[in-house]
Amino acid sequence: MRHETAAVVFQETIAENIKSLVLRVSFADEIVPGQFISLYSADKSRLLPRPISICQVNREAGTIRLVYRLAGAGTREFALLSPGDTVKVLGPLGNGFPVKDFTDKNVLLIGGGIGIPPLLQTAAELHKASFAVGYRSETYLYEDMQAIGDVYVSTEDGSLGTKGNVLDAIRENGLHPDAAFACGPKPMLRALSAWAENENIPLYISMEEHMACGIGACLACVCKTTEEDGHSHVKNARICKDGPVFLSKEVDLT
Amino acid sequence: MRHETAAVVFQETIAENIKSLVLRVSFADEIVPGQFISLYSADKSRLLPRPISICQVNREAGTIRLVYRLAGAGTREFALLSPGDTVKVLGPLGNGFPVKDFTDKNVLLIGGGIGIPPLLQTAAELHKASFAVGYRSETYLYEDMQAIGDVYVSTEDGSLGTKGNVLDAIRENGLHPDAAFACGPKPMLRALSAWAENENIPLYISMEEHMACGIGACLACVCKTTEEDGHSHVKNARICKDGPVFLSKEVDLT
Amino acid sequence: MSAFTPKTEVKIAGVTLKNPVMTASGTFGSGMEYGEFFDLSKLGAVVTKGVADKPWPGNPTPRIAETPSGMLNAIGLQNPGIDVFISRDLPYLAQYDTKVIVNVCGHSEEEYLNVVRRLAETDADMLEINISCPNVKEGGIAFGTDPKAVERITRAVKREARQPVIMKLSPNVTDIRVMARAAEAGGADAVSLINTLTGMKIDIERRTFAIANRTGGLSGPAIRPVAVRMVYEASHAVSIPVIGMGGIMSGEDAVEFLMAGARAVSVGTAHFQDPLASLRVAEGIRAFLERKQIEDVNDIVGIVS
Amino acid sequence: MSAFTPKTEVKIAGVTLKNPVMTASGTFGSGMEYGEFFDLSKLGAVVTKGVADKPWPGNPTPRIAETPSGMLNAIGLQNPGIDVFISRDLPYLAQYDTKVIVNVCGHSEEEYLNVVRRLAETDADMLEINISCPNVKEGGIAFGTDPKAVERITRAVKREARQPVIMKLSPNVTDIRVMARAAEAGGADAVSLINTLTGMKIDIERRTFAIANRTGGLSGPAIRPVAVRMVYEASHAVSIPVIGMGGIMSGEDAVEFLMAGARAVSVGTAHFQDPLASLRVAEGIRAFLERKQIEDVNDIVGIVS
Ligand SMILES: Cc1cc2nc3c(=O)[nH]c(=O)nc-3n(C[C@H](O)[C@H](O)[C@H](O)COP(=O)(O)OP(=O)(O)OC[C@H]3O[C@@H](n4cnc5c(N)ncnc54)[C@H](O)[C@@H]3O)c2cc1C
Ligand SMILES: Cc1cc2nc3c(=O)[nH]c(=O)nc-3n(C[C@H](O)[C@H](O)[C@H](O)COP(=O)(O)OP(=O)(O)OC[C@H]3O[C@@H](n4cnc5c(N)ncnc54)[C@H](O)[C@@H]3O)c2cc1C
Ligand SMILES: Cc1cc2nc3c(=O)[nH]c(=O)nc-3n(C[C@H](O)[C@H](O)[C@H](O)COP(=O)(O)O)c2cc1C
Ligand SMILES: Cc1cc2nc3c(=O)[nH]c(=O)nc-3n(C[C@H](O)[C@H](O)[C@H](O)COP(=O)(O)O)c2cc1C
Ligand code: FES
Ligand code: FES
Repeated sequence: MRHETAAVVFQETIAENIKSLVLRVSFADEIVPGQFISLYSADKSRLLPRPISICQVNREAGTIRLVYRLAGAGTREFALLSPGDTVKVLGPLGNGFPVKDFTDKNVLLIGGGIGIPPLLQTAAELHKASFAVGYRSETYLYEDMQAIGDVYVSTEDGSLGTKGNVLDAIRENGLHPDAAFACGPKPMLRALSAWAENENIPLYISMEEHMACGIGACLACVCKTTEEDGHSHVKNARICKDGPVFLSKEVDLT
Repeated sequence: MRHETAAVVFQETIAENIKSLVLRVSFADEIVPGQFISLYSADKSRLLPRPISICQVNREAGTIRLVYRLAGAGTREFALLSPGDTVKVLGPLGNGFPVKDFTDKNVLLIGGGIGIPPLLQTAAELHKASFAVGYRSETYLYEDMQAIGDVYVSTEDGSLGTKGNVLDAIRENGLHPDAAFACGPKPMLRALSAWAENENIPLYISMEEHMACGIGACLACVCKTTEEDGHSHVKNARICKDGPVFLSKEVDLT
Repeated sequence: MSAFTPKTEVKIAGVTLKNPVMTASGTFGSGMEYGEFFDLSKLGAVVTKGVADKPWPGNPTPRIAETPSGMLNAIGLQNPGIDVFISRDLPYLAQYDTKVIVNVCGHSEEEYLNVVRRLAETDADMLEINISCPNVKEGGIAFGTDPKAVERITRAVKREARQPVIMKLSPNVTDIRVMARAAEAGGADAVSLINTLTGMKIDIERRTFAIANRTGGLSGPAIRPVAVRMVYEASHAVSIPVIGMGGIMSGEDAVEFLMAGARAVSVGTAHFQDPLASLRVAEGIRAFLERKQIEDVNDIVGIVS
Repeated sequence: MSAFTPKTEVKIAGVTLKNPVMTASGTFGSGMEYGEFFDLSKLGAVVTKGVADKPWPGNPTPRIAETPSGMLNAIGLQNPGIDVFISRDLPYLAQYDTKVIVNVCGHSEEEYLNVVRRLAETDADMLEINISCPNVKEGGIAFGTDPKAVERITRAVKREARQPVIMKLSPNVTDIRVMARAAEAGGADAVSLINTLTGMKIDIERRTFAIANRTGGLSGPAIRPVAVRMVYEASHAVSIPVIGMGGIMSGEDAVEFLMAGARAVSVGTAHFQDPLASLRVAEGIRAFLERKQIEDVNDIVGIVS
């Protein structure tokens, strides 16, 4: 875990309101896919860090790629960064996906909305990964995924792939993976959780919550767990430290 | 008076911790020397404007030059501005020096510390201006003044001109102008006020105070006056609106 | 674009404002300086700087200091007194098609009443009674922090006032609901809040207080969360209208107050960043209503509860 | 450079801290997470997250929201309870050459005393009693806003405590001096302030409260002017030491509190911007003393008055 000033290597717009940002960091070779970093605003009126998943890692170059959606003032500030600029970061944070345990398994990586970015590096560290991803309409990172494995797409408006959500795409394509890793909105995770239980496969989900410390100290970012958590023993695990990735059965998604 | 986004034309360091900044503004041709503008921070944690005197005006180019000292966080932010950047400004503000009434008179322009900048444009609009300026040690704007008129310098350490303050330089050089315009720290203005009374010449002084609105509405920036002020009738005039330039006799400098 | 035009009129104590945006007392003078920037008729109301029965010189300088996302002020209610105010400021404001709310201050009940009586002769639309100025005290404690004093002065003002009376509450209290109820019990037609939070800044280089008065009132976005909370609490405690303020910089900020229960809002410190701030807030509210296809601004008042 | 080395030790209730910088409860856990970033022995003291007699699950999420130069939190005092705390957290902190101050919370006097009694068996250096958590109430009002309750609980805690007792005061009161005096009257060895100001934020897009608990505690630089004012007032009202906090981000900010009358300071929200914040504040205080050639940090305590 390092708190440092990262240099901006490159930034581009890859879809409407979606930016891809490459940063030089000192900790590229320590990263586990599914981990995230905290980005800090230069504007002093914005104190809290913005957690952003690590989308890709280039260990030789010592760089990471982030892909993020313009959501509010903080991400709009980051969108102005260009080569030569710097940004304060803290990372790598969280546990990441258990890629080591599933290297040779058929793993389906499921992403909805802005949940797709962390799946790219994850896929790169698996041998048999395929993707099921849901978009509202416009796609992003599509070619990057195709370069790694099969991509099953769903769109809300039916403009590409299955009309509907990721589960519709999974069913339409008759996918029965050995395991699944997912990142996306809570309703999607809830539906997937039921699906995985039915399929009797392990499903790892990446959770989201507003964060302050990012390292497990402030207890801002908890999610309800089905068993006692290891830290406070109150069935409230810290997403930033104990997660963001949990086995779906461990999390109370109600 | 305009509240607008000004383009940065040029910025350079002209002495230790002193910057010269050229901005393109829409109101260059309305400026009276001795007026100032408010500069606004881009950082949202800093709400109040920074009042900075207009040092020079280029009416054809539609630009103004500001010369300012790095004092705190706001001026440090402005110091990073470079061509292509913009900054919010409000101006022109205040009354300015009564150059029209003294065009052909021998006017001594007296500046101490960071009080020198507004004297430059003022001198340019007078026919017989000379300068008496005090520095701690390093000089700035010295050549700019020499291009306009005689410059009598004092330095605290005696490294240039008279050792001591501006009054020492005035005395050493036996100066007896028809009128004087001054800008600088309060103790200097106080001493000059006594000197002018003694010399029986009109002295116009430019006052400083922390400001919020910059236009006369909030009553933050008052100075004590010897007679009832025209606005609140309580012997407290607004520096931003009724000033910053006052006849020294009108102001209670105690 | 749809031809959708939301209604923005709000009514406070029988007075109709064309939109819910007013200026916060003390940040807008009597409007003259801002009248050079925009047409004051575009505001729901202009609330004037506090006026007393006689001229007040105010506090020594420095009177203000910047703080993170806020500022401290201890102007000390410098004002020319009610005579100049009536002869100069009210006629100026009468030119505009906006409501005029006169903010009243005093050192004692009698001084307040002197002003209120004089204003009865004028066509000011409403009075806002500033009992919360942290820099003015009676018997050692600020008027505005004692519910009995709030009720008493409200009742006294109501007896003399020809116009509807807004009591402006101090946030420097343990329970704002108690103060709002006291104003209501005294007969107030509305309450406005929050005035500034008492604060202090020390200049560590000069080893002195950053403002000459030692303490000053904190305003600006820094205090907005406290203001929203108090507006929410007050609007649930009383049935008279609540006027909300504290750190409103944009239309969105104003909507936050409306949703918390404010019937109208005031824009203060924002004017020091942008002389057009109150106009922009009014436009921002309208834009929000249009975007959300909300027919009438009154439909969102207190909607989050 | 001169070989000038200022003294930075301060003494609170007989306990000597190597420098006046502590961590603000709830922002630093029990130090474990920050121990990965720097050597906790460099701090005057570590103040732990509030601990109760039993595990508390805390509030639903979202528990925090950003505000201008500040943040709201309603963590709701999630904690593993005193058993886990004593067996896991205290031994961890015992590794470091720093003082350990345990922040105590409870729903009732009895719950506080249960924790205080258990801590009597431990080598914790001091107790900080959080009677100001705006999210925990007894009989409808927060403990910390009633001087009688403050005095009573202070006295009860003092009776059971083996360690010196710091009472942590709520800023959501009309007069902080009354609260500080009540703590002193009850036998407190020191007071710390300020806890968070109660605030609210509304998400206007979702038409709901930004944090699930509706209200939360405002912290960060936004509240610093209020905190400095209250520290100044409290330190003039009592003769026990005052520990100051609220928006301290730098050594300069800490010096401001010291000059206002604080004997020591706590760094809280700043940790969320920079995990090394408390260390940097300690270094910044030292740098200030060196630059000003001040021999002993105690020489500036309360120097502006
Ligand atoms: C572990 C994790 C990984 C994430 N990875 C990505 C990613 O790869 N790409 C991406 O586009 N987004 C990601 N997000 C969401 C991203 O953090 C928010 O969109 C971002 O913080 C919004 O900041 P803002 O200033 O633009 O918005 P604002 O709404 O102005 O932010 C205000 C405050 O709310 C917080 N906030 C707002 N939305 C969220 C959110 N969804 N989650 C957590 N905090 C939030 C902000 O951090 C800030 O403190 C991730 C969130 C988490 C928790
Ligand atoms: C009419 C007028 C003309 C001025 N002209 C010049 C000029 O030409 N060149 C120059 O270098 N300086 C000038 N100053 C001073 C300049 O305004 C301050 O140095 C500047 O505001 C400091 O801002 P900061 O953020 O760097 O410092 P900080 O100390 O961080 O500022 C904090 C707050 O205090 C205010 N403040 C601090 N010092 C002063 C001051 N001396 N006067 C008024 N407000 C202050 C700031 O505006 C800000 O609101 C002028 C001041 C006035 C009133
Ligand atoms: C410079 C200044 C002067 C003020 N003067 C008055 C006043 O005369 N009467 C009054 O009731 N409130 C006064 N206030 C308080 C404001 O009207 C308002 O209640 C407060 O500033 C919060 O709103 P804001 O954050 O939008 O400024 C003043 C505030 C400022 C900043
Ligand atoms: C996330 C968070 C959790 C907190 N938890 C506690 C707590 O458990 N006990 C307590 O006494 N104060 C708690 N506080 C209050 C802080 O200790 C401190 O009094 C306050 O935040 C002001 O300081 P700051 O502005 O430096 O953060 C908490 C504050 C924050 C931001
Ligand atoms: S953000 Fe602090 S515990 Fe997760
Ligand atoms: S700054 Fe507002 S009156 Fe001068």
